[in-house]
Amino acid sequence: MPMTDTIMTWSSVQPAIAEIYLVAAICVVLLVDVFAGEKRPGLTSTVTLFALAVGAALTVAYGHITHHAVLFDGMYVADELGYVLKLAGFLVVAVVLLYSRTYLENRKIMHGEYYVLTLTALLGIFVLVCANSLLTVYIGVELLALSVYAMVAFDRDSGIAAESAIKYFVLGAIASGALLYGMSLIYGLTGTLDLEQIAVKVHSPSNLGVILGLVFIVVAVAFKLGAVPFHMWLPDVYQGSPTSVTLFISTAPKIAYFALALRLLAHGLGGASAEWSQMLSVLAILSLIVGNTVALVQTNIKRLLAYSTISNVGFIILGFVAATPSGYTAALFYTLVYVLGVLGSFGVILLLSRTGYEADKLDDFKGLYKRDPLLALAMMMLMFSTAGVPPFLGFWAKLRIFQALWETQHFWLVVIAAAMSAVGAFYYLRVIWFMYFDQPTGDAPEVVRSTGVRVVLAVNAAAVFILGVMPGGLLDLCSRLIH
Amino acid sequence: MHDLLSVLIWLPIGAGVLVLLLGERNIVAGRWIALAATILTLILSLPLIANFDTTTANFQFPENVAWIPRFHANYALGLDGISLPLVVLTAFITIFVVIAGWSVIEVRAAQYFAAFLIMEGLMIGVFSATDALLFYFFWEAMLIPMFLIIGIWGGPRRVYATLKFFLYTFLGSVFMLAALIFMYVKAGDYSIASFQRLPLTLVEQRWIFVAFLAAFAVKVPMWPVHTWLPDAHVEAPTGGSVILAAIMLKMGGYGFLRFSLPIAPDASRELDMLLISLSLIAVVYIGFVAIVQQDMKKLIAYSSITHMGFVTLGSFLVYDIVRATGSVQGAGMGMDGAMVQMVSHGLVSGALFLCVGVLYDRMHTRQIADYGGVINTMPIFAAFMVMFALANTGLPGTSGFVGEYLVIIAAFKASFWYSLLAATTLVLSAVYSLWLVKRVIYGPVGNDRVAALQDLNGREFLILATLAIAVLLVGIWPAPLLKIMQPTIHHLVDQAIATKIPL
Amino acid sequence: MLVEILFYIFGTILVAAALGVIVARNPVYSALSLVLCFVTSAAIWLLIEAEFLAIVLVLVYVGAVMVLFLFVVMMLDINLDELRHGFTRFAWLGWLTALAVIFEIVGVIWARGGLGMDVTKGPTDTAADYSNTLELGQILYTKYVYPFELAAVLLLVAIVAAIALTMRKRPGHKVQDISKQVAVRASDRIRVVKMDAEKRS
Amino acid sequence: MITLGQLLTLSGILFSLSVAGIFLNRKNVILLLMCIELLLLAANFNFIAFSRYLGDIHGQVFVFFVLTVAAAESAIGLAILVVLFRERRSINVEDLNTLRG
Amino acid sequence: MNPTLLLLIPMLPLIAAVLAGVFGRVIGRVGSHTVTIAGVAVSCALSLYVLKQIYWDGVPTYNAPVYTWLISDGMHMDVGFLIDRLTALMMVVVTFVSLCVHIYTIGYMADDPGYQRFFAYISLFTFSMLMLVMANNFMQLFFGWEGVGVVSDLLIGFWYTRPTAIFANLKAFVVNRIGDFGFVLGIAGIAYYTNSMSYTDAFAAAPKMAQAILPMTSHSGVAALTLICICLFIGAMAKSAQVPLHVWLPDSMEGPTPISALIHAATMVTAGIFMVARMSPLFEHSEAALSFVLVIGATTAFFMGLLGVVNNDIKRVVAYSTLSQLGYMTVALGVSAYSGAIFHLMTHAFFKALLFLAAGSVIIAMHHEQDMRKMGGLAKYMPITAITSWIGALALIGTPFFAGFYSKDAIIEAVGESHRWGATYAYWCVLGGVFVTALYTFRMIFMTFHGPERFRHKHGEHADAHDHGHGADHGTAPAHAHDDAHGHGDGHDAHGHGGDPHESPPVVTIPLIALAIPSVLIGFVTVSSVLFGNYFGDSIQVLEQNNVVGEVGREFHGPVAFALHGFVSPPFWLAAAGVFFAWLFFLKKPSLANSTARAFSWVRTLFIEKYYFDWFNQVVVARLTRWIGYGLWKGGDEVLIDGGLVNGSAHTIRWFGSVIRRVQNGYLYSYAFWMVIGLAVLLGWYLEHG
Repeated sequence: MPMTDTIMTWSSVQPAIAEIYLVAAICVVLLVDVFAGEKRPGLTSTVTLFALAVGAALTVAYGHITHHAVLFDGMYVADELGYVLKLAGFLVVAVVLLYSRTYLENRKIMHGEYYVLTLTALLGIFVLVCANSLLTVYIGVELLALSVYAMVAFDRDSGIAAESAIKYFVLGAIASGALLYGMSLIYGLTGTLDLEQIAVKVHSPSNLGVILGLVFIVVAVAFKLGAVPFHMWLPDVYQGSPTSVTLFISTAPKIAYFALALRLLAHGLGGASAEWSQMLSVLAILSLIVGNTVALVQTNIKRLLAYSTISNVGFIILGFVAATPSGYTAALFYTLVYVLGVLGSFGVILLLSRTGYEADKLDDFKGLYKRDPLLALAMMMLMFSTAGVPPFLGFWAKLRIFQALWETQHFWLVVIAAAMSAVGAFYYLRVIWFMYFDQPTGDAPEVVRSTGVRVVLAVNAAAVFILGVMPGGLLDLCSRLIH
Repeated sequence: MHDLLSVLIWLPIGAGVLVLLLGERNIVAGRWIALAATILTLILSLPLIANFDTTTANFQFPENVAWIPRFHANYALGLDGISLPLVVLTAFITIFVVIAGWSVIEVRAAQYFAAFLIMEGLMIGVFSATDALLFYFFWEAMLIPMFLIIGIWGGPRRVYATLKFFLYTFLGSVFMLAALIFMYVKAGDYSIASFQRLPLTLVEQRWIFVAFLAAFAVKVPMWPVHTWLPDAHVEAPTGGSVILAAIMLKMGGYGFLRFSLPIAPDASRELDMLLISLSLIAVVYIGFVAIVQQDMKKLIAYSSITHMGFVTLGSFLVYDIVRATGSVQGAGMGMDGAMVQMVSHGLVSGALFLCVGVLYDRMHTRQIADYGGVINTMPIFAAFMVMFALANTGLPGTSGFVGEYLVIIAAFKASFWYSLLAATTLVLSAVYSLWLVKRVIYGPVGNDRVAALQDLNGREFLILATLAIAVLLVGIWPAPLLKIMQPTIHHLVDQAIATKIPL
Repeated sequence: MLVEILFYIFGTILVAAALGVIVARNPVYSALSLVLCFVTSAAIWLLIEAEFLAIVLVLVYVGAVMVLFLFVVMMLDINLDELRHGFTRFAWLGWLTALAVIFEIVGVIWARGGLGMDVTKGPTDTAADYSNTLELGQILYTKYVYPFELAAVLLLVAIVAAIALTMRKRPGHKVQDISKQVAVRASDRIRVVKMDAEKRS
Repeated sequence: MITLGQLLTLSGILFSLSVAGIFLNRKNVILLLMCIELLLLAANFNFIAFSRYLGDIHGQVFVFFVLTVAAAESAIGLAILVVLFRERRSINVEDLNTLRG
Repeated sequence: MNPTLLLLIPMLPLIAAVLAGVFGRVIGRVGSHTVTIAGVAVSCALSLYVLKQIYWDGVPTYNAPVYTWLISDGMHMDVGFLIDRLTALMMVVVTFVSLCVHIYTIGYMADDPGYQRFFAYISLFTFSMLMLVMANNFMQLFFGWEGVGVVSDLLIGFWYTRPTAIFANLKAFVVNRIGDFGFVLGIAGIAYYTNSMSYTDAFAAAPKMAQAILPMTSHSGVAALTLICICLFIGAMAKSAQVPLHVWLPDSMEGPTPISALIHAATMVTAGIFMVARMSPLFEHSEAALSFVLVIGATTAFFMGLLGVVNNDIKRVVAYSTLSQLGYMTVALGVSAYSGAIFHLMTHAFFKALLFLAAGSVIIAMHHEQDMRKMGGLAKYMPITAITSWIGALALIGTPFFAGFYSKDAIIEAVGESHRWGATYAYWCVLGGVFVTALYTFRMIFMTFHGPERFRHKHGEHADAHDHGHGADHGTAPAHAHDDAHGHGDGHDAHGHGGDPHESPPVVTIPLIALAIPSVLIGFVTVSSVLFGNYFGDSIQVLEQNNVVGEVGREFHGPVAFALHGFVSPPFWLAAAGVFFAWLFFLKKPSLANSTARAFSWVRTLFIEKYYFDWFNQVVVARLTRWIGYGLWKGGDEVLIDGGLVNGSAHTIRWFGSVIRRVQNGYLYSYAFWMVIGLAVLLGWYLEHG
């Protein structure tokens, strides 16, 4: 039987500082909430934000790694990609919590558990980002998913939240079932759980068994990303769950699921890329078409953004369809850009909503420029960015995807993607039209000015613009991470 | 001097941001800043003409700074014979837009001026970019201010119009982007020059040509993708219409000359018939449509389409001329005509939209039926309007004549029938322009609102007079303009008739 | 041979029970048939000498999870008469799809070279003193320490989530206080009132 | 002797049945949770089968973790169910269609 | 020859025009007419000097550019002058007539508010006309060509509040544009073959072009030169009002009388004739084109003359006579008697200008009454006008010794000599034309100056008269237009309508006299040199076999003999007959005229409706155009492109979205079902093709 040397020195686990620290932080936050949460409601959130800041600092200090290292007997891979994505995770979650704070207060759901679950979800993200074994992948997925299920249902007084939670849960369970089944087949056929060894064993043309397992895994990944036809949960969950949760699940997990796809398909099953890239291309096209067309007929902005997510996921998947380092770079870049954009746009919705006023109808945006020029401006920039209009960041994401597809001669995919991005532009423009060209409706409440958050939002929007003018650095980073 | 172009681009943009920051409260200052910036831009653009070397087709006043090293995309600027006139035209026209909006725009005036200033910078950028990615960057970015201008300060159906405008253009441009990236993947960098050198198979060229066509035909606009233009014009505020007609449409023609012909010459040779027939359809079909318009702006918009039809016609005559005459000598005449037509149309249509604006500011209607006998109350205005209308019909001595004349002559070289159809514009334009004048300007005073009209104020007079002088100048002595363009167009002809298919 | 017979028996029961889970009208019945599923599959695992997991399955599932299920079923007093099975007229389509999936999977398994391995061979035989549990235990806390810790966090999440979602202190929530009941005195309950008798007239 | 093929077949049937159960069931959400347990069971079958037939213990370790996760999952699932029931006074699948379109 | 001097000739009127037009308010009425008249006078003097130099001093032909307009891909386009005898003659004619008109205008427009504007226009017109005749290349020719068109157009629309006036102005512009359409094609054709704009290159290439075949389709073509010449001539047809592009001319009478005189009689309409004569080296090489010219001209000459007989508007009668005279000139061109055409152009310029101005004088006396049935017996009130009119009339009908006789008779003779296809038809047309001319001319004379005085009774109920006058114009009532004319502060209203008409002021009568003299003498003096002497030299080119003028010239033994011979030639007797019938019908027995009219009522209506040309243009052409426009707009743009292509696709996508949306029906089981379907399909597909 294998008796591996398991004496752990600090140096051997140092790259995992983020995860280790985070587990500790979770316990701390939990205790703080148990003992002080009742009396001082704001405390937990403050502590959490502080913890995140410290975590980021520690990661930068000790977690930075430029080479490729394997920890915990091959359970865990440490590389710069993981490092950067973890930092991104810290940052995104911190911003998410900042945006959500007032919202949670107004909804009376600002309990410590919320923050604990957020942190566990973040832990799940980290695990996924650095997973190097089918087992860690599975655990990471579940850790993230379970935390999110709970967060979705967190507003116990909201019926639609519970409904969306149960839908998410059941469908998610099916997906993880499929993932497991696929993993079991891959395990059986390769005789190992270690992704690197799997990569050695799996090569094209693969036999039917591998393809069988592959299909199940692709289905699971597609579900997590929200690709058609495994997207059904996404609009309901986005709309049903509290906006703060929608904000969370539409940002940070996307990073994790990109990593999931990268580690599992690109690295582990890279040998079978011929097969899965073909499967993915079908899903991508469907996602582009369904996402964009259905978004046209939405009146609820959360739901609209959900469908826009689906279409953007289509683009991310297109990056994987290319199945080249360049393609993965494009997908990574697109993911980061998308997260940045959606962070801002949901942030605006959060800032607009008040108790008893969700601000999730398109009509709630009418004449926003009058009520709050800053938010309107930020939202406009973000919408143009997501639509892919220069000088905003979103343009480069699409450009990079097109480039990757051209490099692999996917002619029709380019054509469809191009046409669909034009179709998609319409509903982003519609938001701008409501904000800028229409008069405000009477019942809209005054926007409460909370300076700190507004500054963050301004920075967020500004980043979309500045990086849009000078995208070189980010592009370099992405391609360095993949190669 | 060496980074003059950058100044031309960023000065207006900077001024625009400044105006935006000053906000509505110090709008007075904002106005003056806007005016100063535009005038300064024009003044700074004059050295370009002075120092322009009319013996070479190379890009002049070049600038080249690495922008995105990973893509080998550079912030590269430069001017040649076909971009210089358009840059100067842009700088020239924008001044009038600012002056025209001076006191007319009450709501969110600062944003209005800022939008136009930023747009000026972007438009100059489009014309002076020698890097395809930079070009596209400006090309698309420009949609945003225009989208807002029509949407915010537009008429009742502004939302429909502006969405139509944006989506039409965006759809076309996306395909161009795809083509650019495709060529980047092959060429390894984004400089237009290397795209023009890049050998391409006929199939590739075809697709590239079609992609460019999608982008440029919409911008020009060519039949049948022209319908956004009348709507956009009708709804846009005066300044918007002026920029749209005077500059934006030119980008389509510029694109054909800068990209389609040199980059996909073989495909152009193969598909020139398509372009020519579409242009001729535009000339005749749209000419008829223009006759029956009841809205002044719509009428002028349609007449713009016919005039731009001459631009596209002239640009693509080169192959048939070479076929028919068997020599390169004189093949460039069509392009000469196209370029002059662009400049002239920029002046004339801009002036006409300003005229309509003058009337609209007084009567708040654009319906021809609401006018009649304006000359009785506004004789000076009437004089200008009649003059510009005649220029619109291509009267010799005005700028409108030069381009059409050259294109018709070039068309005869290609085929008698082309020139026959093209020449119909003499009649059709006479009908719609003068019928407009007859119904609006002449005749007894139409109604008491017309009777109450005040003639031009100093500001309006200044605008129209300057434009009138420009129109006459180009009409009476176009030689300098041609001289600037000549070497570039020769070079263009050589590129267009050479083949790029790798052996 | 015997093993094979047993496998077929248990396999049949397993599939039947699974069907029962799906088609049973009463959730209690389906819960019970799910229990049956677990027990039979535990038996099958024993047959292929995965003893530890077989036991764990019985303990964890039958012992804990299914009890939780039944508890919930009872707690949410669902009136059973409305819980008739509504297989709509598209049910056949559903069954068809299920069958299709079965055939696809089974087809691959038995296809020549489908899995690229011999599917007709039996389990690897083990030494007489082989302890499945020991082997598991040895690697679980060494090689798999990282996932093990994560699993712990996962359970923590489950706890936190369950509490956060279900526990609530309602005001005006009626509970009986026994000590109070015991400490009660008659004087608290009854009052003796005197009143003079009525006159006969 | 039980062959690998037989076990895989069995798990395949289980898998499909559980999935079918999920989308054939029109009434009761609890039933869905049960079907999910069945689904995981099917996967476990595969793991154990392969692990035993490859003579490689890691598959069984995986199953061990799966059991853990499944327990946690069902706990959360039931918790959500309770919340749902409190809100809707029903756990009818048919009633869960306020979010759509 | 001194270039600056040549440059001055067109520039002075231009400068004067700018001064009067832009600074009219500043320099005032007197100022503006002073500058313009000074300008035109000087350029007239200079023109005479040029003529002297060219003709008597024998200065060689001047042909040089002034400046380069543009160079496009090797083709030079200059602005330059070609001064030879033809040009010199035209310059004199143009400047002289326009000078007279300038002077005359002082009186005629005395009280018009648009006084300065008017002078600016006519000076501008002189400028454009000079640019036209002095051009040495086609570009400049086209420039002048359009220039005169536009200015005449502005002049027609001078009284811009008159609906009839602005209608006529639109009509004139459009019809001229139709001509330019052909003209520009012709120029393009020449550019195609010579790759140059200059006359010299074109003339040099004429024989080559005569051989060339212009490809029409891939395997057929037409003779290039014929096509080019016909295209050019189409331009001439519009400018010189040849059938069927003549329709604008009668309506252009809406302009103030001097304009009618200037435009029609003297200059603009003759531009076409001049152009063809100028292009003689080209036309000479194309028999077909010349025959085309011939037939068109002949038709115009005869049938347009007929219309003069039934018209009652004095100015329109003169206009129709102009049409038919232009027809004569065109016929002359058609038989390559270019010199004859130019000669007639010259003589006709004088006496027709005379008649127009006389008519104008009458109209002034009649308080802007133009209907001849409201006149009569004016001779004793305005003797000078009457006498000059008589002179003009006699000249017009070609009475021997008068100017008209020499030119017209020469043309008729020449046609007789010609053997070109269509010459016979032309011959009969021109002969008939003589009779008709005499008839309508003296009808006008008798109705105006002799017979009963019909102007005594009130204004009013004469709408029908104007209906005849305006033919089938668009609906606006001419009576109303007429009132507008009055509304235009017409000074003579000041002293009511009651008083007798009286002779016009000297500014009006002096030009009459000034023109009367050449109307009598010019022919007699110049015929031997201009027509039969080799005046034009090489500026007009005639191939030997076409030289009909030479043929006629052989019987020419001096003007007197020519005139005497005229008495025994058929034209004279036809003219006499015309005069007799005019006397009979319109002076002796008007009843007879009416009965004849009743007898041939359908002919009369045909004439009054002007052969239904206007009806055709307005009812068929214009309406058709508008129909096409609406069809393409509503049907093409709005329904097909916008409705189908644009909104259609948008709606399709939207519909598609709303359909897919229905799949998202909110039911857990259907979500799960779709997932499984996806799974199954992927499995199936890849297990098949994996």
